[in-house]
Amino acid sequence: MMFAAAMAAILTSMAMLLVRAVQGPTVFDRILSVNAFGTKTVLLIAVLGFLTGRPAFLDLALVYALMNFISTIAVLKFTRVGSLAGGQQLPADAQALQGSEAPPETQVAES
Amino acid sequence: MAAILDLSSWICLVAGSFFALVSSLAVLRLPDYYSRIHGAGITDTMGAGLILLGLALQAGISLVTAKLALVLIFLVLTGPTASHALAKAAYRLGLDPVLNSEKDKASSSR
Amino acid sequence: MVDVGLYNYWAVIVLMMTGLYVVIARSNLVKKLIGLNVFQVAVIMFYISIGKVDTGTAPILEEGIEAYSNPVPHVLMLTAIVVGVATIALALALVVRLYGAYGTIEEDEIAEMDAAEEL
Amino acid sequence: MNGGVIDTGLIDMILLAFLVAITWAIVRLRDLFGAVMLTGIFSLISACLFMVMDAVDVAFTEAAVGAGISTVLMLRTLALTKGRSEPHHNRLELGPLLLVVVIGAILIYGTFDMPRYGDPQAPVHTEMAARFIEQSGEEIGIPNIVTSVLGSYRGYDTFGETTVVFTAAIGVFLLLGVPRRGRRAGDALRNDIVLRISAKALIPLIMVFALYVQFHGDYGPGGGFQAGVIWAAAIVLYTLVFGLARAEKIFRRRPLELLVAGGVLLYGAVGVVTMALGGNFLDYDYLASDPVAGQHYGILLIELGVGITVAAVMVALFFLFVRRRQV
Repeated sequence: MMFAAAMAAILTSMAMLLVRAVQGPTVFDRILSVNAFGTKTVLLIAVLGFLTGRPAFLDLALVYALMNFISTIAVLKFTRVGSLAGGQQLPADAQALQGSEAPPETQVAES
Repeated sequence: MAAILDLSSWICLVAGSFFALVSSLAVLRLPDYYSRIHGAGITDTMGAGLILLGLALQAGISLVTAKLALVLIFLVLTGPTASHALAKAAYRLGLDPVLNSEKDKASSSR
Repeated sequence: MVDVGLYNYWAVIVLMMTGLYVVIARSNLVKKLIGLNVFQVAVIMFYISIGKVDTGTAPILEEGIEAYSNPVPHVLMLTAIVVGVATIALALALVVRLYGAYGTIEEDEIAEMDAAEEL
Repeated sequence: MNGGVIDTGLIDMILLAFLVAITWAIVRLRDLFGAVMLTGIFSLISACLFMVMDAVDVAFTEAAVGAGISTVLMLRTLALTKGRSEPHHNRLELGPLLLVVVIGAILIYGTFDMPRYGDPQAPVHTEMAARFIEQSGEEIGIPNIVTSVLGSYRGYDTFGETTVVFTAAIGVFLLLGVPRRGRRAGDALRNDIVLRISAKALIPLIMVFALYVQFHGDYGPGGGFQAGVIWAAAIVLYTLVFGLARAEKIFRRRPLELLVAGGVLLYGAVGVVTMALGGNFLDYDYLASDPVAGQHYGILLIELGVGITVAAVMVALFFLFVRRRQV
């Protein structure tokens, strides 16, 4: 019963994070929501194991925690320097801040 | 004894669920990015900690509890690091916090 | 008991078709690949839905458990996911090379350039 | 621990509704970066769904692959192509929409002949699967039926899949392998001491965990595919935090290329050895005097081969994408 309540709470909070991820407005809000969503997923897996009576599959929760961390770091590295491993600051980075409502950019041309 | 364990585990689960909800509500409703990071951090500490503790109390001393502890250690290591990196990256790229008054704005100039 | 009935299949078909729509209608190559990814996960989900058994649990043998879900779709889809990421990586590499050659990843702009070259 | 299987149908429906909502947002969003982020959430939710549908091994793989590696590769491609948002407006295209609606309607019409979700009497469950569930415990001797089927009953198939992964890696090598001249800039996260210290603590933990997943795959969820990706993820993290130059000093190009092929070769070699011992290709019964022990050895070896190839391919792919400089 308590597991079901915890599950309901986790699902509700997932829904709220989903709204934040879709709304943005800045790209960082999306990254933050994805990261928080990953933590919620870890909790969901853990609770689900107990809910279904086979709690032995917690290895999965560990993988989620780990992958969530790595993708967050990768995303941050991407937004900060415009690449994943080394590279110079791109002028396009400023546009990352404006979110999806920004007017379409025109700097697709070769450089 | 079993009843006490059960009761405390339920309390932990309910409290953890509450904190998880509050954290998500904070991410959804708080006005600017930096305060939302603060909200998201609640899940990593109180939310995950209490829920995993509650589950561990249900499982008793077993391999499952060891795995739960491992998950918790992992979350405790990665959560704050990710939050720190999130805040730092946004600050470096020039995302300004929403501040209350003109005075705050003046004092925060970089 | 909540009877899911055929809802699972319908939701999966909606996902599949949304992915297909993105692949057909969008001209940005990365967006197309995102659509393809959605389509792929939907197909995988379809197979896994077929494998579910009401009272069953994960197909890992344990004392005292009688019903297990069907392991065959799991095996097929497990390998499909890894192969899927390998092929997506190949497609992304092609996108990178196309950008090197044309300076854009918009399909219609690439087509225009090709047409201009042929004249 | 209170036993008793609880119906998870409601959780399944809620998660599917989340998935439909997030897909709709992906279609609407013009910001490509945001779309990739939403794809990350999409992958997390779908992995939860796999878990709800009892497919623990699949959820494991999707978590490692979908949320980790493919997101990273997509982001890197966006960085390389300077793609931020789609230039066109997101109006609904009527032609494709019509096509999709028609195909979808036909498919939905087709589902009415299908057994309902979770029906234990459905034809898929009564023939082959029933035999695997009943016999694999005695024939193969390991608890994880998925690993038994993957490694032994359908060993040819898995060999094929491993070869496909290998071939895809060759393709990417051909497309991106040519080194490009350009200036090597400093690594931005080098000064971030918090990140560096926690990465130092995490990376060995991740690698040990990958080994556990590799060799515990017979008894629980896991196996070569998952372990390979997790191992690669540790190296991805190292590269992200300490920079490509340092990572390439440790994981040199030549040994990495040898490992990409080596895993597939190990898999094939097991097959050849069983033939030499008098059995069929990949017939592990002949690997030891006791057939069950032989099966166990065989699965351990081919899982190792899969793990080596997948790990090496993922690391090589990541390096190729990162090494490529901005045009």
